[in-house]
Formats: sequence, C-alpha cells, structure tokens
Amino acid sequence: MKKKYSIASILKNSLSNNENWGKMWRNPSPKKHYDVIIVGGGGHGLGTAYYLAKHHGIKNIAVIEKGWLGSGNTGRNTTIIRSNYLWDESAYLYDHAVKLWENLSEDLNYNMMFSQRGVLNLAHNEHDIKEIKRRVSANRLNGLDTMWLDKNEVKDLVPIMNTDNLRYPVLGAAYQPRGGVARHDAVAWGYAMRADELGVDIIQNCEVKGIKTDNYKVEGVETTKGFIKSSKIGVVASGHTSVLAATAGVRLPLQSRPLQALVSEPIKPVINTVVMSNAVHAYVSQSDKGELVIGAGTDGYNSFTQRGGYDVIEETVRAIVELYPIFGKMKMLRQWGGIVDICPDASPIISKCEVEGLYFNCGWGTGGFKATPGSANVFAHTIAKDEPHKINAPFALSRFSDGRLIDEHGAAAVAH
Amino acid sequence: MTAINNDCQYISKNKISFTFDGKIYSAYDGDTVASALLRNNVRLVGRSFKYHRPRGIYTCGIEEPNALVQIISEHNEPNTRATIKRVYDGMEIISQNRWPSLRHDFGAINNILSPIFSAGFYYKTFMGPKGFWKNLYEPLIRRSAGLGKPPKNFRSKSTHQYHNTDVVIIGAGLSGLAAAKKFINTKYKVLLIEQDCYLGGILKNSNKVKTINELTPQEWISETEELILNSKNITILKNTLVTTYNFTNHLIALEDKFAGKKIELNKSELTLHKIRTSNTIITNGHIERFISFRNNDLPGVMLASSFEKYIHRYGVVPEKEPVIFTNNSSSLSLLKKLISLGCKPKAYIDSRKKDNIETEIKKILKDNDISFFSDAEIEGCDGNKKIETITIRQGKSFTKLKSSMLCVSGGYNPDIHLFTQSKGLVKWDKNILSFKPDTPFQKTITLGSTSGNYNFKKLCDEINEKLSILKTKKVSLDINLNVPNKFSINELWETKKKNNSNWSKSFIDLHNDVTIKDLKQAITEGFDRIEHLKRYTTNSMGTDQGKISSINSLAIVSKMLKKEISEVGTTTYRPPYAPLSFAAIAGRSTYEFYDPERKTSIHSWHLKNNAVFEDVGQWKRPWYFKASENETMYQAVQRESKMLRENAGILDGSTLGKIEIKGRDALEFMNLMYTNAFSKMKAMTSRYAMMLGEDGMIKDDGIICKISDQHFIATTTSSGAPKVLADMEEYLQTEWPHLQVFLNSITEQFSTFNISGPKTREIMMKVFPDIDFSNDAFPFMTFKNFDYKETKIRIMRASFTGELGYEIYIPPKFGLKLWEEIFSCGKEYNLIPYGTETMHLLRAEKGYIVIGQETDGTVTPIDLNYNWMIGKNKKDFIGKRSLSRPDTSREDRKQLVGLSPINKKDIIEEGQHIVELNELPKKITNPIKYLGHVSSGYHSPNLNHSIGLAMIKGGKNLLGQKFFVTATGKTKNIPVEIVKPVFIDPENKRLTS
Amino acid sequence: MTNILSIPGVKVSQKDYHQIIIRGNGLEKFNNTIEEKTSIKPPSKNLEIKYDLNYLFAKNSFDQWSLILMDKKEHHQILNLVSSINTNENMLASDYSYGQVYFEIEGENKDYFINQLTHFDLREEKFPKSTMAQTIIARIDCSIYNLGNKFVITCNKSYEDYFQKRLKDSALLSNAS
Amino acid sequence: MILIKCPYCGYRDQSEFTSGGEAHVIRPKNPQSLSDKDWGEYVFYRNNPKGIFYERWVHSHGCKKWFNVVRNTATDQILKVYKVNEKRPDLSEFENTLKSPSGEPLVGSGNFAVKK
Repeated sequence: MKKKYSIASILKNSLSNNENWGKMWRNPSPKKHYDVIIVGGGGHGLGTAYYLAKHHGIKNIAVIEKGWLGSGNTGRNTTIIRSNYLWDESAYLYDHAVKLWENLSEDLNYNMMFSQRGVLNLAHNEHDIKEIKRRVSANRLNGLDTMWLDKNEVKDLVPIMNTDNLRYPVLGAAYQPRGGVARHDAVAWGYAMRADELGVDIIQNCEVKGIKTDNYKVEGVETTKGFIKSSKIGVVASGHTSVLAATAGVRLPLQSRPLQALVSEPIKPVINTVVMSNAVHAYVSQSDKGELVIGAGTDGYNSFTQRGGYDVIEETVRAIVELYPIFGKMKMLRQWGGIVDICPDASPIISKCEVEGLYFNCGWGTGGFKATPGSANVFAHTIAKDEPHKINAPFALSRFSDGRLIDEHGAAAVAH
Repeated sequence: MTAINNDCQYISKNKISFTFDGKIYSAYDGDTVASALLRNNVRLVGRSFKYHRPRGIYTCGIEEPNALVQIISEHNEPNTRATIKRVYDGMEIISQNRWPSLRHDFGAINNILSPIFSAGFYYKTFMGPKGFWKNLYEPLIRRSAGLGKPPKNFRSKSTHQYHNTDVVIIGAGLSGLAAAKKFINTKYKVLLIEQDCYLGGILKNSNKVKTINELTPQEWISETEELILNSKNITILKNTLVTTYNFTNHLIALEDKFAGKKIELNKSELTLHKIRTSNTIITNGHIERFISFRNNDLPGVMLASSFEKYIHRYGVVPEKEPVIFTNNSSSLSLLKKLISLGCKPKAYIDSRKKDNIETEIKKILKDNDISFFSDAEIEGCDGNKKIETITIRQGKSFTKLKSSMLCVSGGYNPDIHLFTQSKGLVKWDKNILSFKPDTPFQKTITLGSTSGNYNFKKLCDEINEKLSILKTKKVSLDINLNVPNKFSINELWETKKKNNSNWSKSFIDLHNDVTIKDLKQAITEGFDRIEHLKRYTTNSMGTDQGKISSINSLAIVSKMLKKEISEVGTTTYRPPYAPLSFAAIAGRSTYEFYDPERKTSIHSWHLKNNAVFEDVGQWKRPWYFKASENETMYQAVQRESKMLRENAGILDGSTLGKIEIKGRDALEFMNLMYTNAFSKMKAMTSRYAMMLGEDGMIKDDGIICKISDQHFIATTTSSGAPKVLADMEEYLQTEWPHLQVFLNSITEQFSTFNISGPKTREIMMKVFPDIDFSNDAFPFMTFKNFDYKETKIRIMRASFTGELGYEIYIPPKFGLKLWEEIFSCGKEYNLIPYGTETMHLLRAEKGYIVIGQETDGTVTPIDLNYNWMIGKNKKDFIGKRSLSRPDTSREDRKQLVGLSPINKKDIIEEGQHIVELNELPKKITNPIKYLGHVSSGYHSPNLNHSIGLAMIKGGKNLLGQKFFVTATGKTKNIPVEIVKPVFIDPENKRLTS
Repeated sequence: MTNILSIPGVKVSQKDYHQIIIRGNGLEKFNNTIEEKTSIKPPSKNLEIKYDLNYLFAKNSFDQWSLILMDKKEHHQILNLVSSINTNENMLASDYSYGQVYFEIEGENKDYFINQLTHFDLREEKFPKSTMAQTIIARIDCSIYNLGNKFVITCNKSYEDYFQKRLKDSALLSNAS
Repeated sequence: MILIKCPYCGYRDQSEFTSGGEAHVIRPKNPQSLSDKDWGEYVFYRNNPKGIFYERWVHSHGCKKWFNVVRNTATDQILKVYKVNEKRPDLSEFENTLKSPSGEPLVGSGNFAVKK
C-alpha cells in the first residue's frame, strides 16, 4: 500500500499545513483496450475492479463512470448494513458482505466507519411477528446473529420509541447486533484509491453510450471519450443498467424507480440503533454527525429523475413522528432521491447473460449498499472465471425462466 | 455599543422578558431572538460544530449559519434560528454545543487540535485495533458532534391546508408586491406568500429605496397591501415560507401560526400549505454573501445588509461604530443610515479601485471624516470570543483598528434555490458575479433580484414584460434610490493572509467549520469534482445549506482548478429551502389518525364483551374474548376452541371481502381468474376457490357462490379484498375487454357471521324458525336467500372450523340486532363468541390453510396438495402456465404436511425449522441444513397436545418419518412425526353432519 | 339526520340515505330499462348528476352509476328494485343502502374546510355544480357530489367513526386559530 | 408529485393513481404453447427505457379505470394520455430529450443544473 494513513501521517501532514497529501487516484485518459471494463463507478463497480486486481491478477482494468465516483446510489443511500434475510441464498450473500465489511477499513486502510450498532426490524401485527420469528429461526440455522426481542427489550434499546400509544403498537422486533451503518462515500473512495494503486484506470465524466457486440460476443464500449475495446464487460450501473443492457440487445427484468431519503438537522446522540419498520413504514439511524438519516419507500412508477413524489416523504415522516413523537420537534434538512433497479423477486442479479463476455450485477433494489463488498467480491470472481461463485450462482438470470426465484419481498423491509 | 432606531415601525413598545442561558433579558414584542440579544449587547450566542469556536449572529434571516439556539420552553426544540424565531414573554432559550458553559467550553480543545482535524481526518485514522472504533472512538466522536440536544415529550397538532390556484407569488417584497398588483381584480386566483409577518421585503428591511411613486416605501407598502386585500382573488399568507418546489407546480409552504406567541398545545401551531398552482412567480429576492478572511467567524462579523436590516426592521443598531467592508456599491445605504442616526462607522473598506467607487460614497466619507480605504481588504480580525482588532491591508501596508463589529458585503446571490428545485437551469452572470435563473423547466417566472436583475429602474419593465403572458394589468413604478442605480462589484472571494499559520482559519462554511485550507487540501488529494469536495469537506452541507457561502466556494474552487465557474457547476440544491418541521410534514395524519380504523357493525358489542382486538389491515377484529379480567390469551383461546367443538361459537366475519360478479360472460371470467372449474357447478352452491398470480403462486382464496352462470358472489380474505377486486377489474379492462362482466365490491354491504359447532343447527332453528336446516334441505356448500324482518338475508352452509357451520349475510344496519338475537337464542346451548386466534387454531386442527401463513408468495396449490382445486380441463387460467416450469414442478418443493410431537408435552413453535439433528451446536458457524419451517403451531385443546402445519421439502413422501423441530433459545430439538395435515375429523363427518 | 359540527361558515350533518350502484354499458337499452324501473332517466354525461329533493342520480364513470335515494323507503322496496334491475343479463345493481355513510357539508367556508382534508380541486371551473367526483378525503376513498349550496360526501360505513373524528378534529383546529 | 389527467375524471394528483408498468404487453393467447423462457419474459420482463415510455396507470382511488400514458421517464413529463382501447401513438410524435441512452435531459437534474 503506497498511501498509508494513520494518526502519524495526519500529524506529519498537519505540520506541513496539510498541503502535501498525495492524490487519492489518478485522472487517466482511457486506453484503447482493457482486459476488463467495469461500467459504473459506484461502490460495487470500484470494489469489483479492486477484487479483480487484487485476487484475480487482472491489472488492465478500467472503471468508467458517467459522473463522479460514487455519484449514484452509493452516495445517496441510508447506509444500513445487515444480513438477516429469510432465504439461505440471500443470507449467504449478504453475510458474505457483512464479514467483508468487518475488515474493510483495515483491508483498505481507509476508515469506512462501519458502526455495528445493531439493526432492529419492528413487528406491528401478528403477521409481522410470524414472519420475523420464522426469519430469526432460519437465520439462526444459517449462523447469523439475528434474535427476537420483545417489546420491553426494544424499548430498552430505543427508549424514545413510542411502543404502545400508536395506531399499530410495537409488538417486538428482530435484532441483528452485527448490523449497522457505514460512511457511504468512504466506500467508493477507499475502493477507488486502492484499485487505482493496483493499476486500475478510473475514468470519470465518461458516459458509456453503448455496448458493442458481434455475434453474441462483446467487443467494447462506445463512450463520450471514444471507443474502448474489451472482451469482458461488467455492468454495475444500478438504475441505468437496463438502459445499457438494451444497447447490447439484452433485456433484463428490471424496473427503475425513485427511492427517497432525508436527513434531519444534527442533534446530540438520541438513537443508537438502526430501526426499520415495514408496517409503520420508515427506517432511521443517527449518523455520527448527529443527523437522523431516514429512508423512505420507493415510488410506484418508473423514473430516472432522481426525484420522487412528495407524498412518499410525507408518508415517511408521518411514520417517524408516530414512532418517535419527540422527532416532531425536529426538522428535515435535506431530501433527495436515487434511482433503484428493482427485480420482480426483490433479489439481485449477479450473472452472465446470453452475450459472451457481458456480465451484470444489478437489481439490488433498495438494499444494494449493504452488499457492496460481497457483491463486488463475487462479481469479480464471476468475471475472472467466467462462471459464478457458488454464493452468487442462485442469482442468475435463468431464474426468471425456470422459476427458481428468491422472493425476498418480506425481508426487503421496503414496501414495493 | 448598540443604539436604537426610533423610526422603526415594526417593533411594538411592549416590553417582554426572556432568558438566555439562564439570564433574564428584556426585549420588545416583535423582536427575534437575535434582535433581542443584540439589543442587550449579547454577541456570543453559540459554539461551532467541529472546533467549538465562539460564534455570534452573522445574519438577520433564514440564511443564518451560526446563531442556532435551543428553545427550552418549547419542548427543548433544538437548532432554532435565532434570526427568525420571535421572542415572547417568558421564553427560555439556551445556547448549544458547549459544555460546561458558552463562555468556557471544554470542546474548544478541538480548535487547538484543528491542524490535525483536517479534511478527511476521520477516514484516515481509527482503522484499528479491532473493536476500538465501535467501543471507543465512535462513541466519543458521536458525543462531540450534533449541535442541539434532543427535544422532549411532544405531540404536535400541526394541520395541513391544500390549495388549488392559478398563480403563486413567492415573496412579498418590492417585486412580489408589484407583481401582485398586476393581478388585482383579475380572473386569476392568486396566493401571495411572505415569510415575514409584514410585507415589503427590501422596502422594510433596508434603506435602499427612498421613494416609490412619490410615496415613502412604508406608505407604498400599506397602499398596495390594502389594494390587494380588497381584491377578492388574492389571498395573502404571512409568516409562511415556501420550502419545496415539486414537479407540476406543486409547492410546500410552512406557516408559523404562533410567531411571537407562546404555543398553545391544543391548537395547531404550524400549518403546512400544500399548493398546486398553474404558474409560480418567484420573487424571494437575493441573499448577501460573505467574504472569507482570517477569523471571519468571530462574534462581531455580520453581513452588511443584515446589519442594515436590524436597524430598519427591528430598530436596533447592533453597533454604533462598526467597520464596513465591501466589494460593491450596495453598502452606501447602510452608510447613509448610520450617519442619519448619528452613528459613525469606524472605517469604510472598499475593495474596488478608488476610481470605480461612486462619488457619492466618497463624498459622504469625506464629509463625515470617516477613515476610507479603497482598493483595500480586511486581512483578518482578532479577539477573545469577540472582535477586538481588525487588520486592513491596503497595498503593502497594514492598518490595525480597534472595533467590535465588522459589516461585510461580498455581493448578492439571486435566491435560486427554489428555481433549481423546480429543475430550471441556471447561468453564470459576470456582471453580478453569481448564478441566475436561465431556462425554466416548469411554468416558473422569476422577477427582480431573484432573476438577477439588480437594476431598480428596469424592474417595472421586467415585471410588465414577463407577466404579459398572463392577462394582467400594467403597473408603473417610479423608484428613487439611496444606492447607486447601477450595481457595481469587484470580484473578491477571499483575502490574503499575512502569515501562513497552521492555526489561522478563513472559513468558507461557518456552520460546518470548513476552511479554505480544507478545500485546498481536498483538491490536492484529488477531490476535484464539486460534489466530491462537498462530501469530503462537508462544505455547504450544514443546516443553512451554505446560503451565504456556497457560491463563494464554487468561485474559490474554480480558481484553484483554473476553470470557469460554469464548468465547475453548482452542487444540487435539495429541498427543502430551509429546515422543515417534521410535525408539520406529518400534519394530523399521525398519532390517532396515522391510519384509518375500520370497524364492523358489531364493534360496540365486541367492546362490551371484553374483546381484545387484532389489527388486520385497517380492520379491528376481535382476536379473542376475555372471560375474566385475568384470563390470558392462551387460556382464552384454549377455552374458546374447546367450547366451540363441544357446543357452538360465533365469529364476526364482516371484514371478509365480498365481490358481486355479473354479466353475460361471468362464468368464463371466473374460470380464468380462479384455478377451479365452475362450469359444472350447480346454481346456488358454493365452492372453496383459489386465485394465483401469473407466477403460479397462491395470492388469495375464498368461497365462490354461484347464483347462475351469469352471476357469482366471491369472498376474499379480509386484507386481500381490495387487491382481488383491483386485479379482476384490471383483467377485465385491459386483457379481456370483450368479456361482458361487471363487478361491485359488496364487502361493506353485509355483516357476516360464521356460526359453527355441533349445536349450531339447534341455534339456527331457534333464530330462524321458518327455515329448514336439515341436511337434505340445506346441504353442505349450498346457500339460500330469505326474507328476514324488514330485510333479506343470505345463509350459506360452510365452515372454516371443521364443524357444522353456517355463514349469515345481513345488511349492516340490522346486523347487531341479529347478532344479539342469536346470542339470546344460543344461550341455552352455551354459544360463545370467538376471535381470529381461535379461528386459526381450529382451522389448523382441521388442516385448512391461511393465506399469508401457510403461503408466503412462493407456494403453489400443488405444494398444498390442493391439486383437486385445479380445473384440469381448463385450457387456461391465471398462473396455470407457471405451474409447469422446471422449478414449480420439482418433486422436492416445500410441501404442506402436519407435525405431531413424539413426546406429547413438547410444544411446536410457529416459525421454527425442521432439521435432521436432534441437537444444535451452541454456536452455529456452518449453516445447518433444514427441510422447511413450521407455518402454524398451536396447542390443540381438543387433542391435548401441540400440533403443527409445516412446509417441508418433498414433504409428501416423508409421511410417518421422524424429524426434529428447533426451539427458541434451546439447542435440544423436539422430535416430531410427519403426519397428514389434518388432525380432526379427517372424514369430514362433523362438517357434513 | 345527525349534526356533526357547526363552526362559523361550515355546517356538517350526517344523513341516512339509500343507495344503489348500477353497472352497465350506458347504451339506449340500458337507459330505457333504468328509466322504466326508477322513473328517472340516468345522466348520460360522465360525472354528471341529476337531483331533486328525493333523489340524486350520478354517472360515476362510463359504466357506473350511483342512485342515491334521500326519502325514507322500506328496505324491501330497494331490494326489489335491485333484483328487478338484475333480471337484465348485462346489468349489475348492488344495494349500497347501509354499507355507506353520508355527510352533507354547507356554508361559505366549506371549500376551505374540506381542503384541510383533501387535495381535491373544488374550484367551480374544475368541479362545477351538478357533478360528482371520486377522490381521497382524509386518506380514504370517498365520493363527493356538488349540489351547489352543499356537498354530499359518502364513504364506507366501516370508516364512519374515523371520518367523523377527522371532521371534528379539523373543525376544532381551524376554529382555534 | 406529478399531475395526471385521468381520461374520465380530469386532472388529479398522482397519489390517486397506481402505475401498472409498461403498456401494450398482451397476455399470450395460449400460454401453454410458450417455452419457459418466453413465458418468463411475459411474466417478469418489462421495458424500462429512459426517455419515452408507454405505460399504464389506473385511477385506483377514483373511478378505478385503466388508461395509457406516454411519459418521459427522464423528466417525468407526461406527453400523452389515451384510453386503453385507443391506438398506441407513434414514437415519432414525441421529442426525445436525450442525446444518448443513459444521458441526461437539458433540465436541472443532478449536476446538470448549469446551462453551459
């Protein structure tokens, strides 16, 4: 590692007025040819490049990003990390990610501020209880740390929560202590810095206009900086993935929807757990800065405007005030939207397709951030070996023909 | 020292008192917290976010980055802008982010350590050792961040008000009032929205305009306001701030109903206006920006026009002898005002070249003997918790002055926030050195300084011209000014420091403590995109969203990058314009109104009879009935279940969905919608039916009553009712418009009672003596209509408990009476009311499934052994094709089975899994293989042991085999036998008795 | 009739009416049948309502009508009318008499009052007299009929308590400020 | 929040409607004759263009009628509303505001708020 960060490097630089820090990454012009091109410079894409270079010995890689690094959902999400999914396939995938998260700051020598403060999924009715208890039991058998908490235990963790005097009382919750939040931008920056060190060309402000194929084989990408040749292309462009796939003649079962989030003004620590709820629909955590970071549901229509309906914000804030009456005195500082690509079964696609050399990592819907290292790790494997890792094999495109869906609508925790 | 401007007409002479950090101060009714503090010579009001530096009042409005306070007397409301919040008698306020006190703040150590708290500090350290981040570093960091303290117990009564209108004018300043005048007595419905409690904007806040149409500004405002009030088509909303501009001209505005008053808790303190308009006119003016210099955050630094506003709007001269530092022509009005009040600025520093400075300014300075520095700048200021000395650089010479206040003007930015929220495009204007609106995306018009027009003389033409697309009247404005008509500005964003110290700071974002040095460092590290810079340094991400500084940072960054500012671009302006109350957004649709409650016509009876309710969708359904105060749910359900199988029980099933289906092609339609075949079904019989999605998975179930081939009544699950009807409508309208079928929801038109148990027939005969309930006359799965008193009822012989049972349908008006009648007749048979939990237990004993319990969106009818429900000869129905996909026709799919504990005392828990191991390791590291899960688990009072229904891989072929069920909190599993999923009356003798 | 609330400019009362929802194609035969059974010619224009003191007949959409009968009737009379319409193969009539609740809102501030609970555009040019609309009021599906001097709002009976509470709450809070 | 013109009720707030996804996807006449792949396409695959999109909406909290809409998903502007039984309007009727498949329209969106 060339750039080594530590308290010593900070002290040293502070003496020289912080004017001598090195560049985090280069700003290269694209070469004519790469062994692998990753389309999309978010956490998943940069991570894929990093693992390709680090674990699979491929060095001639480009990451092509339309805007700036992390400008998509990586920089727009509510940063919740957990792995308490119902089905085995999902539990393996997301827990693979959580395990990588646990060492990521050290691995990249960049602090992701992965804060394992625990995640609660609240139950507000009999149906929720049944669903959560089943999930807790399945998680246990899969070696996850999810547990059932009754109302009083929830209240102990989050004293400001209104558990009784509300329309749908809190009856209990699933709790995963290893879950938490991380600093989203740092993920993109950390991966970018280390991928760059390993020789990956990160090309920003370069839009892929189309994927060129010949006889079901990829040839390269047409970009705003010219044509770039490659025989392997991995598309990790979240909301825009299906648009790019279409240029290669590939159809994906994705719909791009607005997903909104908001933050409050900063206050001193008041809620130290991540709390999610389906029936009283909102999720909230408090950032290290003190802002309440609040996630809303997806809008019910396709859109690429990065702006959803105001009614969704209202729904979310209603739920927040219902569950935490004192937050009525707080104020919304910013609201924003991202574009999420949603699969019919609320599970991602990490898969090859009918075009040779073309790989997709998409369909993460509302929950892609938590999977970032795991997704990048198995996607790198899939591209390098031209076959899926055993963890992502079930997340193939073929499931939409043979019917082997991984229906995670229950666990996605975001109303679709 | 402060002084008073007795000419101020906006402050009453009523004295009030309030406390700040425990000390009592007096103020006038109409003061803001800031003006009241300034009136009392209080300059230090808070500590900064990161370095805990002392901070004062920087502005006089919504743009304030520093003066955020906590209102103790309003449930501890944090982060309140002192420059907006009005004081009232008895208000309690404290400062934020300091410990133990504002003057002696322990956190100020961060300021000393500031060289290491450089940009990206947190990213570059605390990576290890493992566990330290979670247990040590992060808790420390969390505690030192965060500004105000959390609020306390609070329940809001904020309301919403919707508007549909033709025109909204945002901001009732000079341009807004002039625009409103054009709409007087026109056909347009107009809303004029003003954030202050007085109209007038710049006319009331400054000394800039001398006369309009030969009236004083105040006279002109009053005259115009009266004209507007007399015009029926225009409504004025005061104390109201437009925060959000959505698509299709949808605006959100917040009205403070208790501005300057103590909030009464039983009243609506805020009203959120949700406005849909055809045209939006933005006239909310401009915001003055600062200039970065060394210690430009010290208490005592204030924007020049804010200083001017305190004098005009609040009658307080914050300091009699301030230093004025400007790069433009607008500060002339402040200079004039001060002199007219007998105050004398200590010095006037103008960065413009002497020749470019207006003669009038130079003359006034000379006449009044005020120190004048042209082509000069402030190098910095120094002092302990306040400005004490100010250093001026003129060429190579430095002058030190003693003063406690410095008024700064770095020029003005058109307030483009709302315009960009509307998705309009902005453009850089070299003349005003700022971005201004260019191409609107919606029907949006910007006027006056919002549109970048700083020329008062051209204002009238602009308004008349831009509004000519609407049918409005002409206005004329003849404006006389106290400032030069032609706005002149010299580009200056930061001043040069004398020495390059590690500790000296020129701030670019006061709220988040971002310095110019941080920007430089970020660029050095490669963060050369403006959004990266923002995120890496947190520049302009504070509660003020960089209103006074974000353009400055763009300019400074563009210089560092040697790019044009338009190439650098702006960061995204995100709604809301200013922090927006959560309580107001929620409105009344929270707490008791969070979600509507639906009640059946029997609800009052349930209440009287100690029902405990369960939420099923929006419905309130009896979950179980308490026989005595101390009876637990378990006891009640055991009792109810036993009583029913011995005698009889009655359930309020009114919440079940009911759909009436009629038309020429009703039969064909039903055959397509459901898996079952209805062709051979006899009229006036009923059948249990299932509905799939196109993916082959079970979506809903219910009983179908066939009146004729053209007329059916379908029942659905309670929560599935709206979706089933919507799906039916969808197919009829979009896929099969050739089918002549009509649908009506009749869910609400009937109260429905399910009465079942061995004594049911006797009870029914007693209630309906004229009806023959014998098996021959009224066989299982048939239904009949009867006249009953003043109405008609339908009775169906069906059961969900496995016992003899009937369903009665009666219009809700007569429901309760009949229910009571049944009870009086049923008394001698020990008839009991029962709730949903008992229903679930009884049906589980019988092996009937519940949608959403046995099914979870991944279950087909074949998985439930319900092949008999699939119309084999039907060519097509919704979902049929999916049943033959490789995965759905697998042999080892999860299938429905029953579970019986080997040891009869063991309890089978719902949601647990079926495994092959009798014991689990204490800590599971490698996943344990499981076969499936327990979908239903109850203690059966009738069998006297626990029973379960389960979905198990290849379950059909595992009958009789032994497996284990996991148990909560235990490593020892429960041995069970896989049995057929029916525990009671497998021959259906009771059902058909 | 029950008085729900009365504040300056707004009066709300609850009424007991009968209602029949009729589905059909709206062609001549349909119109004739309906006229024959009810002695009222159904409105032909979408969203139009015909009314007098005894009835209110609205065309909710191209294939749906609601007939509200304001005068007191025996339930059997209504049920007979429903079955008599239903003898026609391609018409569906359902009795909605007791599954709905009816609120009448009058007074000069009625628009402003209702707009506390709904985004619906009540402006005369968008919602003229003698028309109806189906929309969301206080978060639930409602029908609203414009009779000029008053609005009639109907919703499902299960929401009766909730809707009454919302109306009263709005009155209380709008009155208070 | 966009404003949608229901062909039967007029302009209403978007919250009264539910989107039904891509329009003009016809349910196969004889599903049994389709391959697994083709059937899977019908059930799970829908177009997801950035730009001109033919889609279905239902006035779910109003008259409950379905209709079709042509909308620019890059700007959320509604370009046309037509009834279910009306002909699909030709793509050439509408102006595509995008220069490339994933490009941005010339409106203030994201980082493209500045007119160059």
